[in-house]
Amino acid sequence: MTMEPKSFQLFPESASNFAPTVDGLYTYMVVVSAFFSLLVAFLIIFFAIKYRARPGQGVPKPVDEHSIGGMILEIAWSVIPLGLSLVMFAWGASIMFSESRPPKDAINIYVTGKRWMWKIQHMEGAREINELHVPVGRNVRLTMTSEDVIHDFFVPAFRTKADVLPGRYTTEWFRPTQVGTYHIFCAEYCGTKHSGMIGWVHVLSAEDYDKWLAQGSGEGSMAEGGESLFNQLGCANCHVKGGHGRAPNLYGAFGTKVDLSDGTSVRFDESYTRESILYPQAKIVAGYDKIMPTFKGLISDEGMLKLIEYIKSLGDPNGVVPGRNLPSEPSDIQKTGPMAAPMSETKAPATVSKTSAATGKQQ
Amino acid sequence: MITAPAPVKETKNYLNAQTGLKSWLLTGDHKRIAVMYLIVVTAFFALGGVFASLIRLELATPAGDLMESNQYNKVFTMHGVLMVFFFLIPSIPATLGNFLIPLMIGAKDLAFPKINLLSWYIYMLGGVFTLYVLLTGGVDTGWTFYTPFSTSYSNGYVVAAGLGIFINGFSAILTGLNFIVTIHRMRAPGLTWFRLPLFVWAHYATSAIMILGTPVVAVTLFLLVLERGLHIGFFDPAYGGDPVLFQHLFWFYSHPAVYIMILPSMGVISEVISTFSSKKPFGYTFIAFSSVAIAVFGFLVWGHHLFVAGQSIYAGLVFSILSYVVAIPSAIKVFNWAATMYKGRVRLETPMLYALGFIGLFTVGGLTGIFLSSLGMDVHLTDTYFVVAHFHYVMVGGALLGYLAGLHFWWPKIFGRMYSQVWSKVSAALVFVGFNLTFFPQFLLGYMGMPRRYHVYPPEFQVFNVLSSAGASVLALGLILPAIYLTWSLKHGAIASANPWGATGLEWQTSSPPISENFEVTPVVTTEAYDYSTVPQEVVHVG
Amino acid sequence: MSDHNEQHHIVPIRVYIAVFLTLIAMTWVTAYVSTVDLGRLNIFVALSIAIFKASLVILFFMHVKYGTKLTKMIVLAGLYWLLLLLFIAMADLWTRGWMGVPGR
Amino acid sequence: MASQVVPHEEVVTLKHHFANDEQQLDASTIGMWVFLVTEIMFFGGLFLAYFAYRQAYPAAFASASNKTNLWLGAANTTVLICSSLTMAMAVHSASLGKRTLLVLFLILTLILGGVFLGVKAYEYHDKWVHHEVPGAHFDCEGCDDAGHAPLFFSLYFGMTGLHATHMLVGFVILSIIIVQASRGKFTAKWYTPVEMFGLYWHFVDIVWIFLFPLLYLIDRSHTGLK
Ligand code: HEA
Ligand code: HEA
Ligand code: HEC
Ligand code: CUA
Ligand SMILES: [Cu+2]
Repeated sequence: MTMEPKSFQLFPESASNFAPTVDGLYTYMVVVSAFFSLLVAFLIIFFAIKYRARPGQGVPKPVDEHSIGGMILEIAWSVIPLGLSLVMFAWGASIMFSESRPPKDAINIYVTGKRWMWKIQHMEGAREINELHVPVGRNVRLTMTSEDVIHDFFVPAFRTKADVLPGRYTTEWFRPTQVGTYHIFCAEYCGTKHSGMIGWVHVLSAEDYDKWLAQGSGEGSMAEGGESLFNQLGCANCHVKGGHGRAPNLYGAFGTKVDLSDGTSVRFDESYTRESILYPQAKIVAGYDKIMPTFKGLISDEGMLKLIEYIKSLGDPNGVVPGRNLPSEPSDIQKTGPMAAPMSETKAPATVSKTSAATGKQQ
Repeated sequence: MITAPAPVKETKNYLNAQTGLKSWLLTGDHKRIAVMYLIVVTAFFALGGVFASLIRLELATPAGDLMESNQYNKVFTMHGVLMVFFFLIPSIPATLGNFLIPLMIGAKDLAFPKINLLSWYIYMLGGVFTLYVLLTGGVDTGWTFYTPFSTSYSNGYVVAAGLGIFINGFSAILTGLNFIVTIHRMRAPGLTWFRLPLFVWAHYATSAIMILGTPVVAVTLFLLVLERGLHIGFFDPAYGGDPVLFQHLFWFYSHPAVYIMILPSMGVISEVISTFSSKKPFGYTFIAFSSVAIAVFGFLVWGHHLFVAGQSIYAGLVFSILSYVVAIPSAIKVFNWAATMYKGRVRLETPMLYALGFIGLFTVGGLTGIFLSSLGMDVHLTDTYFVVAHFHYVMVGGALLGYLAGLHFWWPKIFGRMYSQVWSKVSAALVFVGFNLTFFPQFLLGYMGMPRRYHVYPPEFQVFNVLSSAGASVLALGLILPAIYLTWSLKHGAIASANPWGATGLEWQTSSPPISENFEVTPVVTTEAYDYSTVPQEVVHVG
Repeated sequence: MSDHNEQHHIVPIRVYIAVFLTLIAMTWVTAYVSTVDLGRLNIFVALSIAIFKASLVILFFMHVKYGTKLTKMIVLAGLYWLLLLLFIAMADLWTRGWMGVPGR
Repeated sequence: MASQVVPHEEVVTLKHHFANDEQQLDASTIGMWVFLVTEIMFFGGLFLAYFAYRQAYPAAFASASNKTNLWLGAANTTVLICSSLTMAMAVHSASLGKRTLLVLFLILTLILGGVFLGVKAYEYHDKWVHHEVPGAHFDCEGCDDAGHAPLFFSLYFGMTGLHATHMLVGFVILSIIIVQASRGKFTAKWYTPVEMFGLYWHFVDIVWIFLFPLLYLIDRSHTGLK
């Protein structure tokens, strides 16, 4: 299944849904650039020959810029390139937007960068290092974080990459279109073995993928791992199903909008979960006390991902879990994590809010 | 242009006005300070070039056989740091700009001669720090010093290197400050803004960037040093700090800094193209204002270095579109230069050869820059060799060639000697060919997906890498040549006349080399710039 | 050549005193206002007072009010670029959550 | 601009490369203002970091800020404003050629600056004993969101430290100027160094005018004027 890399080629393999569009845009840019480069080269060479100095020739008459339409020229050679390049902008932006919005049905895979390896966790429990197995034709979403410095998960054959940051989550998605094996590179400089932080994506046929998953580790799924952590760490002491007095209900919480005690609200996402666990006092859920202890130093980045997956698994945000309201519009919501804080304006309190959901609790 | 083998007794000029090392080290004369800059800047370039050669040697094979990973990382970091902060940023402003701006505006000196000298010493001090880093074991962060790698994980001398660049920054700030005040306040009578040479306009814009941008990178590196040295966390994710904030601060300066590098070169090109076409630059006002526009809009696009860094995509959107807007003033310049040659009297002397090389290579470099400012395209290309190729096209093919054009153009003015016309043309040709061979393959490598800062790489990338390394040796040869024939000319070159190229501009109206006071009498300007009808015809050499 | 004194606008001492007193008063006002809970307005009030105070210093103590156009332009340029830095970088932080996809 | 180079005998202070006094003074003024612009940008980096983290971690910033001493902060602000006034008066006296007054006001400025730094040193010391300096011994007792509090204190020390460094530099220059002034170096015709230093001093004052509310006055409503 591995394609033998040719030693001379101009395009990397084309193995994801993004590859054709990116190559298309690239081709457009090459054509525009070639046109202008050749035009400029032609002009200066042509003028250099045509108007080369001859002995005894006097000073050339200054060109009257008005008479040859100087202004029109200036406008032409500003506006035409601008127009052509705005196409590049729009095209590039639309690619970027589609690269940024993982489809809802995507398989979730978690990636942790660590100097100098890629640790990958599948929801079903399989774990691998520097290898990533994915099925062809299915949407795959990577949720990524780093244990130390910034890395970058780059698959040239998929034409996509994203930085992987410590203390934060970033997302990348793609739909492999071609069975085969492709390079993973770390594309953000991360120290000594940056160039050794490479690996392979194996795009498998659906059957092969299922087979591969089946022989996965016996550890159980990530959510199960998260659940045992949840019990081990004592989270379950406070966070009980349905929620009672002390701590908010985590069932069906993920993906909802959470009202905070200072009147703002945030989206319950990966970063918010992480922050709630490591810095519980940074954002206090409206109606609760600051009693949750910090678990900083007690949970590894991979453990954190398991907890997140567990909390995600506690309920479908689209399902009917009472007391949780879905954000009406994405932009309506705050985000969390390092550098993700409430915006300065006060948000109008949501009509159905967690505060009202918490009415059942005894004070 | 070459006066008869001259009676050896030289006339009085700034070079021989005083003698002794002290007379140089304590000078206030902008021309002498420029020469002192020239010497050290060249030395740093050579050093940076040595590191470049090491990079290319290592990358000739896919395996890491020449050095270890850590060494390689230090090599490219030192290469980037030396080339950017200690060579390219000061190159034209501190040497040619320093020498020429007072001459071009008919002043006796810059507004603050002592500050000018101080800036040289500050530069040297920064250099000493950097050399110290080099000798004691180097630094391996890449020239971008991204946190948290630089603060918590690097095994190089980040503090000393950071301080070196921090200090060096003040030298640029002082130079910029001096230029701004000088251009505002010291122009000769009659020299209105729109009679200024385009070189001066370019330096005015450059100075503005230096003043507004450099302090930000200075404070950023200062915070970095504090965080690394004293563990006071400003960007540390352990306390909730944001590494992307560091990148914002860094690029707020470092993107405009690329215009610090290119604008002075563009100024040189405007002069050279005009002189060797014997024509006023086409669209003078457009070229002048485009420099200012680049300086102003250049500050709005820094986030195009952060498209995949975890920056918000909406911010990315804005940075992307503005990057296209800022490309337009560059386009205006390119087309106006070409139009200047139209119906001119074109002489392909060495400076002109370099200048034409500049136009071609900068165009390619700039156009590949606009690949990178397209969001979707950059996702694939960022941190690959495509970026490396892009910035070498603009920095080497553009800025460095512009510097060489300027150096060859004003060399007779600075030292009063002509250099070998044959060798200099050979050099220009070698540089052009070697350069393209070195860096064009890197575009292809980049699209293929080869990441930058890679010490070892998969074998399928080798073909282009070998081409690139081969090209680098041609390029190195082409660059070592000028070092030889220019040095040679100092003693043996023919004596240059005051205006060997038949150029306009006040600097050509005083002797070569100029006297310490620049002009016998303060010139009074009565005509527009670039009036070639005033240049005596006999002096103009037609080759 | 111009008479030397034309370049130095001599500001009457009472102007200095008035500015001074205002500055002192505003210092204590801002300290006091900070203890009143205005919610999110607190920081705007604090910053507005600071900007007002700074303007007084710039205009009177630093003589910009009587300075040349060029001086005024330089001051404005400095402020403008400062705001560019602050606002554009903050715009990134403000919009980071909009898409609802981590890292975008 | 001057139309001609005219040697100007009486003014010894005119440097050779300037055409006349006006040009020379203008150059200094423009130069100084341009320098101050670089200073604005220099502090700008820190201000950006401040705003970024304050909006990200409001709870940590509020409670950490409450650890600062509001009274000392306000008093110190007052001291600094007084020194700005004396500095302005010094320039005023110089322009009238009143040497004694000039020296007097300069010395007052120096003293007030000294008081400011003294208070600052006391505050630093206080922070040190209370383990409020970021690092291994950091402990923000009773803070909300103490995990993020080091960011506030890093900024506190970064910003006030940079400000204090500017004061120290000012001290050195001011001392030199005082000596020169007492020796009668400045006249009503030429006192550019005094004027330029004044601009610098006022700038340092302005920075503090912002630092005070930003560092000392966050969310005081719960603790009051304590
Ligand atoms: C001299 C230095 C210099 C100059 C002038 C430029 C000029 C430009 N640069 Fe470049 N750039 C660098 C030096 C420079 N750059 C460096 C050092 C890096 C990498 C830093 C690092 O990460 O280490 C970099 C990286 C870089 C990136 C980030 C890549 C990445 O890391 O992902 C981007 C993205 O937008 C970019 C864009 C541009 C653009 C749009 C221009 C424009 O200004 C170019 C404008 C010019 C033209 C467009 C050509 C002339 C125009 C015509 C002939 C007309 C036709 C025009 C059109 C059709 C539009 N550059
Ligand atoms: C001004 C800027 C500048 C210049 C001129 C150059 C010049 C060159 N650069 Fe460099 N380069 C950078 C700026 C520059 N570079 C930067 C900023 C980086 C990024 C670093 C990072 O990632 O952090 C980089 C990275 C970089 C890489 C990528 C490394 C990596 O990512 O792993 C490569 C690889 O080929 C490279 C090659 C070269 C080559 C072959 C030259 C050649 O053009 C050099 C040719 C010059 C010489 C060979 C010297 C000539 C000799 C003399 C003049 C001596 C004679 C004088 C006397 C004896 C007195 N450079
Ligand atoms: C001592 C009780 C206690 C323990 C133990 C505890 N929590 Fe909490 N938790 C709370 C309280 C109270 C809140 C609401 C107040 C706040 O936001 O801090 C909360 C909030 C949260 C939130 C945000 C909930 C929302 O609806 O917005 C998450 C996520 C969370 N906790 C996860 C955990 C995890 C995971 C653990 C174990 C590792 C844990 N908690 C342990 C008491 C606790
Ligand atoms: Cu990880 Cu580079
Ligand atoms: Cu850029």
